[in-house]
Amino acid sequence: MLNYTNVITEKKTYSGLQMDEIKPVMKLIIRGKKREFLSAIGKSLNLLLPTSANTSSKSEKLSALWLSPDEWMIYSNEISSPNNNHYETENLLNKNICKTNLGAVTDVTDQFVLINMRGDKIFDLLETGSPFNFNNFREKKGAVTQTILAKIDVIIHNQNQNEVNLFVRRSFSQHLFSWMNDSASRL
Amino acid sequence: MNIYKVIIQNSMKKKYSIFSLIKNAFSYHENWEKAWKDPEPKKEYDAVIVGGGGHGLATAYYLAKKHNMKNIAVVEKGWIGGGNTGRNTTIIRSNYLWDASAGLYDHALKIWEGLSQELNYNVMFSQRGVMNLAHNLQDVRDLKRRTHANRLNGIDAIYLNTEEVKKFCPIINTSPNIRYPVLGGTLQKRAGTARHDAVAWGYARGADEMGVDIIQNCEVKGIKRNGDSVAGIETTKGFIKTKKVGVVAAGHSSVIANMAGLRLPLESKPLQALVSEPVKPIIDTVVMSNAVHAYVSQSDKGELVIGAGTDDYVSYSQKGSHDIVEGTLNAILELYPIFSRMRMLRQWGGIVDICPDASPIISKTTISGLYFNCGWGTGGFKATPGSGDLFAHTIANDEPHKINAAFNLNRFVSGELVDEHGAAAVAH
Amino acid sequence: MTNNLRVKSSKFIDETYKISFKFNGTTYYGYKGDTLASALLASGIHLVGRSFKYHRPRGIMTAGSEEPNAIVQLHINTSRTEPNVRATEIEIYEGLEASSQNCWPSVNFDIGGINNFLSPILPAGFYYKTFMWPASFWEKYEYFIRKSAGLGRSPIEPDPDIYEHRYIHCDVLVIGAGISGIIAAKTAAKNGFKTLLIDEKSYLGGSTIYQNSEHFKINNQISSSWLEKEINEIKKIKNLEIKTRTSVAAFHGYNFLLARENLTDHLPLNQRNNKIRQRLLKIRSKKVINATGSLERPLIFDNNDRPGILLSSAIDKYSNFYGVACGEKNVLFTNNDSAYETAINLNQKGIKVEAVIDNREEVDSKLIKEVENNNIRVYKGYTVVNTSGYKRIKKVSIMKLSLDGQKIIGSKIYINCDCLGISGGWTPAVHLFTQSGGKLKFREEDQVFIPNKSFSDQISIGSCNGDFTLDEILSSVPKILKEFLNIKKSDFENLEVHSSFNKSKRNIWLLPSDKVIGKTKPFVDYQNDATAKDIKLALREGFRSIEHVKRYTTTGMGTDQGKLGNMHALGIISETAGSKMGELGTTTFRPPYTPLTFGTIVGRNVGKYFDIFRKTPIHDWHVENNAEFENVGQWKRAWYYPKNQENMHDAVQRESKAARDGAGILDASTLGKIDIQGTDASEFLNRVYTNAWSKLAIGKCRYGLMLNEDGMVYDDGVTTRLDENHYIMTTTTGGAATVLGKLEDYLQTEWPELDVYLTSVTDHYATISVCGPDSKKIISKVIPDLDLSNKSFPHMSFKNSKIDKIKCRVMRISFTGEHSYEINIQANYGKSVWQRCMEMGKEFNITPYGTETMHLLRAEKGFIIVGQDTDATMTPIDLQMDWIVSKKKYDFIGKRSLYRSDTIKENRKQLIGLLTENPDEVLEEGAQIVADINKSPVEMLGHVTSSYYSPNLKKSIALGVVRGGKSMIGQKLIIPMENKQINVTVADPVFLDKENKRLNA
Amino acid sequence: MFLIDCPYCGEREQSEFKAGGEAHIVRPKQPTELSDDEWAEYLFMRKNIKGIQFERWIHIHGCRKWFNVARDTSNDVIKVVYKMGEKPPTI
Repeated sequence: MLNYTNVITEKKTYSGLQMDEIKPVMKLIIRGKKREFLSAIGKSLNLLLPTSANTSSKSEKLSALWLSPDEWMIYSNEISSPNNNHYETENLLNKNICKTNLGAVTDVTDQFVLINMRGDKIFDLLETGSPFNFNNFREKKGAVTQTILAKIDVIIHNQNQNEVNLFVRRSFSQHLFSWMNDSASRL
Repeated sequence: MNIYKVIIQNSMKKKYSIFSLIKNAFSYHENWEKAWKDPEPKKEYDAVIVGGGGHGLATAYYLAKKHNMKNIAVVEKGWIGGGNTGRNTTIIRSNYLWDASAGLYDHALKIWEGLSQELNYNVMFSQRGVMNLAHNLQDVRDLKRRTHANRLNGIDAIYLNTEEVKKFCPIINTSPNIRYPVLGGTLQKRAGTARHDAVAWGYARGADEMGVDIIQNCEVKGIKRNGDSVAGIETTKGFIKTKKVGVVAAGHSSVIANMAGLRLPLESKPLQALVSEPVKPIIDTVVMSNAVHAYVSQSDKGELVIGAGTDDYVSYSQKGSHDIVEGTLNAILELYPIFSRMRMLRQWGGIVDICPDASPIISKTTISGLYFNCGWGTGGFKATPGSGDLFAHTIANDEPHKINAAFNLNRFVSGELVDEHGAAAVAH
Repeated sequence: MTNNLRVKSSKFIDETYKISFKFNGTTYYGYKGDTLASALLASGIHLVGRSFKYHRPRGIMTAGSEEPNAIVQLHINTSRTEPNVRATEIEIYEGLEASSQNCWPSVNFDIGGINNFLSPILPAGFYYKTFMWPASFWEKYEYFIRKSAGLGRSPIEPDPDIYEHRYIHCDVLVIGAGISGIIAAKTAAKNGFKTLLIDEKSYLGGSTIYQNSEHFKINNQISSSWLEKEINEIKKIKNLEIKTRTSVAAFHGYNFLLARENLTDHLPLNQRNNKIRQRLLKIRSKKVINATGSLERPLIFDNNDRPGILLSSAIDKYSNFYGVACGEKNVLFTNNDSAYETAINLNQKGIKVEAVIDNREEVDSKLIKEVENNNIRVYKGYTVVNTSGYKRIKKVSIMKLSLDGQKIIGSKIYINCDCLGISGGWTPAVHLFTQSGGKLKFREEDQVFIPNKSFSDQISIGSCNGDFTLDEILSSVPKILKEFLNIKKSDFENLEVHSSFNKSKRNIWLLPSDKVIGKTKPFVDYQNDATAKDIKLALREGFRSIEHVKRYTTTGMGTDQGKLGNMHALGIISETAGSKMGELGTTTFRPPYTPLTFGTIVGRNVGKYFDIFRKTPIHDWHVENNAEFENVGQWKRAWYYPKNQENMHDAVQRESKAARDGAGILDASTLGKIDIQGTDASEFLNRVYTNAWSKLAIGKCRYGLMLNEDGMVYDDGVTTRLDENHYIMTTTTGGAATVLGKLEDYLQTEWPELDVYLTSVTDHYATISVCGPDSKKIISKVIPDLDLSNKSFPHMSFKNSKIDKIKCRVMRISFTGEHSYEINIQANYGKSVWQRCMEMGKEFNITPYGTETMHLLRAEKGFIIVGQDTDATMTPIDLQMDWIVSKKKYDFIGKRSLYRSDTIKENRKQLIGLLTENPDEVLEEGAQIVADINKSPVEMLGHVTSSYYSPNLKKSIALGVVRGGKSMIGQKLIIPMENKQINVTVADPVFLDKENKRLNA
Repeated sequence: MFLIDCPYCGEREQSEFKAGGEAHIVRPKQPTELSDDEWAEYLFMRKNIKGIQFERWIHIHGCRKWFNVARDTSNDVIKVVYKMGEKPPTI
């Protein structure tokens, strides 16, 4: 089998903060404008796409993040096997969305690295490099934002009190993770 | 006839020198005369220059001096030299890529070399050299290309390898292990800096001496046309009749053009600069890096003078965004880690009018008698004497000098741009 | 000198915690809580530095960030050295070493002091008038000018300290924790606003906190006791964050502020390692409350700059807060009641006050009475006309003022003293307010500028708003806050306030002297040695605007930015020019308020965090195999892989040969990849590329060229049709982000009707290119199931495939002219696939090659690199790529520009090949090309864009652009170098395999 | 630093955006029919207004949508934001 080589190999622990990569996790970007697109997604996945800005929705298996009025990221709540990169959800959506010309579905599983952050110092860290106002965000479970952290584009999904998932493009992830650790070491 | 001579002599300014300083010390400097008068506008002039910055004052100076036009005025909405002339980082160089640009900027550089003596005003032109750094392989190609072109155009540019860069400016971090190592650079030794305020004041004094009216706090409100010709300008000090109007209004060029019903290929954007607190001499040249975007020199007062970049939006507020300043200092510390504990003393912004090809316009327009000198973007100061000289020529003869012929407005129609912007890693 | 200048223990100073420090090499002691200034004063030291121009001895003048004189160098000759530090701001710590600046050999005996005697010929602007002869000598003069200018010394080692940033978003920011700021912070926070309170000092409470006079009471408590209770209360409020040692540097539009939080500068050196030294706070506040207080004005008279002359309020603070007497024989000179507060305090502590000189004639107040009752002589209607004492004031001479205040009358009285306190009244600290764009108005009665109109949601309260006295503050502040915060009631209404302060003031900008002004030195800007006579000279010479005067005289251009003297400069201009203060305007207060360390501004973005470092999925393999790297945008790309100490040339020659003789492998993962979907995808490509796309069959690839709207080549790459409505586009490495941005721009703004979606997948894929005659054999081993026959899988086509169970795409495209395959696989499998290719290719001598070899190989084929062979002035026609420009398509981006009068010219610069006469001579990239070297001026026809020694052709080859080059094939041209001329022949840019036989070999 | 109210994501810091120049310059539908002068007008000539300018911004580090802004270029105060395709407001 091909070896699976992800970027972030270590779990980092600081007082009030833990960070590690969760992988492999299927991620899709889905695009569409039409009403039928939304309903086709809903039917296919049994998941209503969030239509309010900066929010998300969740089913047992999937999370859907609002990214723009015609763009969402869907990611799996579970990890998959590194020995296979065929995703049922992708196939289903290809059939129900792409083939029917309702919109677009793109596999971005390795485009983004998912960094899971836990602890009460998450936002102290984020404040050292992101201009985003987290005052309300941190109180809102399921809140989503796309912003910059250390000059790098990130998507942040608020999971729970003191837990967020942060998505960053793979080629930036090592640099960002190193930067985050440098920041965390002095919080 | 003798009386006439006496009057002429009286109107001549007393020469500045160490002797005049000593002489005046005995009278406690009570007897210095005005560097320039502050007249009210006359009803009519043979030509009016709009904009009392370095370029405008130089234009008036050369109109009077070389083209014998004495009945002219410079109108300035604020105080002379208060715009980009007094806000730039004073870098002077002529190592441009294209023949047209090299010709233009070297024309200016040659005038700089004798300007203090010509104006009898010390503009402190200091030929401490300007170095441009290369940080990636394409930079190296671009800088070599430019150096070869400069050499063939008779401009004193040489290419330096990393060791030579370090030797010429030892405080640069030339370690190969930094994020964007210095791979080489170019050096123009005749290039350098000058004292910006002195340029405006020196030209003002010189123009005033030849009878030019320098009218401050006089804002142009409208341009009166007689068909396709200029008839005069409306100002906050009343209407001034004239058949020739030369506009040298930098960031405000489009505003004036608008009054005449013209549109220009310009966008006015914020450009910022900053100085550190003064320290004893630490850097004895000008170093520019386009790839990491930092340029720095040290003023005679001891301040590090640091130029930042432009923001990407139009603004007339003379303010730019903090991100630009931060990015610039970021680059400064990459190249000069020793400056980390230095402190920013002042920062400020100017409004620069930028052409799509990053080259200026010194041109006639579709309106007879209306001339524009604009689009200098971030690099106009270095051209001040040349720009004034060539613009004066263009206004006096109603046709461009061959050095500024390429810098016409029609190039945006024909496509014959002087693209310093896309052509090379040149910071302006 | 008696050393008992500690007059009274102060609760702000910890006398049980003794700290030793060095000043100019001598060891002194102070206590925790002292600043360097207070500790020096306690040791009887006033002389701290020398002035900028005349090198006059200067002492401590203030007790705060407005200090112009007492600036020192810390830790000279170490990595932590810092120039121009204000002794009044730095808190002492164990190990502190400070030294005087701008003096040689020492502050006590400074050779530069000669300038003071030359000062008659060094008036403002003297350098504009001289050093012009002989012409070539300016730089020689300048050398000495530069040497004597400057203040401290720049560090010469990298900074060992760490800096950090923090973004803060709050509802209310209160700047300044004096009595007004404390009231504001408490009011805001108690009403539910997320509030941030900032003060530059190490303590809260401003000047009220050390106010111990019965003359100032709130609810019948001494004002400091009252305030102390309030401070203790606000420390408990949850939604109020308090930051001390934090100075707001800049107030930008939209309530964006920058502040510097000082974290370690007060700690002993050995406690600083690995700690953040300073933090830049980037604050965005919905509302801002300026409670920045006010600065005491000096008075302008002859020789008003001697060591021992301090602001009256500073003397007050040194005695009340630090428990230090600034002198043993004090004289105070004032135009208002403030100095009487100082006199009373000093007197209470047993510090001798010789006299108070008050320029007011008819004044009376409780404070004055108390002073007089203590047998301190008050000279009413007098002014100081001169002082004496070179390194420390010894004596003042005073004379009676005329009624109009313009002249002096009577005879001189001399008063001996060792300290003179001056008070010219108060100036609101409106710097931050004006930085934010706020407009000021002039208040005639006490000659101050106060805030008027602002563009953002902010308010000024307390003395920065012109309310100077305790009763004014407590009556106005609660009212202003109620309105500003839109709240109903305030805890601070109806306080009972008692204040003895009489507001009268006699403002004279330049006090008259018994000498002609030319013989005096009344300093306006202490640090830059600008005097009132310099200002008058500037006006005489026609410099009328405040900005002109400022620049001509350098008034206000020092490191204190003229906090003390700017008002006087304005006043003197207004009086001399006969204009009104209000109409004159003010000088612009440019940020920062106090100088801001570069390191703080940059934060952690230094060293390895200077810029982002992008890595491909195969990066680690390249590192393990000794690759040298090239920076391409933010990417690190493998440049070449030296083996056994090879140099670059040898490595590249080996790699290039191997790729054509056997097989080469390249990591192409950095190329931009854009997933394009939608029913209008083909139409979209038609519009953005110069060639036609509708007829491209599914499964096929095509090369495309993208132009800017000005017709110049912008980017290129291969795009593959994956399905009817699905393409994947590749872009150049550097162009990836801008191409996507440009395409989105057209889609969203020009062609919103098109059903097209773009998604970047650059990072999703690892891209591995295997080329060379043996590539087919290798790929057949890596992907055994794939049919690689030319018929099933021809050049410029793609197949979906799998390696093990992992799906991937394989393209047959070539940038080298060799038979090639490009595998695109999910990034996390990239390294493994690469390793497998290496393993399977071993028998064919598969050779990894980097970007340099890639450039060489493509140059042999005459393929362009956008950005190297083009420079934003090249059209596709210029590149001899007419074949790719569709004549049939009605429109595409940039098409119209190709038909402008200049772009259709025949003799534009065109891409050609160049062969050197000597086949071993490799041209320099960037070298210029000419036809006739003897022509003057030399006409440059173009330049060399790419140049290599080709191991496959065994000769030097180059690409270049030459004016009219298309029609010059075979013609001889010259490359003029510094030391030689190289003869070249213009050739076809395709040097190798013009028939493309190798593609299917 | 401006605070820009993205019509899709809400108020965000300027660092998340990029300016795109004068708005409402529509790309000619039939460029080939234009004279060089007319084409130059589209390509290069700008109003460059001092005062209320209608301009384009993209929330490049957020939703990546272009939108329009009416901003007073003399003091940088943003008056209105509105979506692409909408008519400029009267101010």
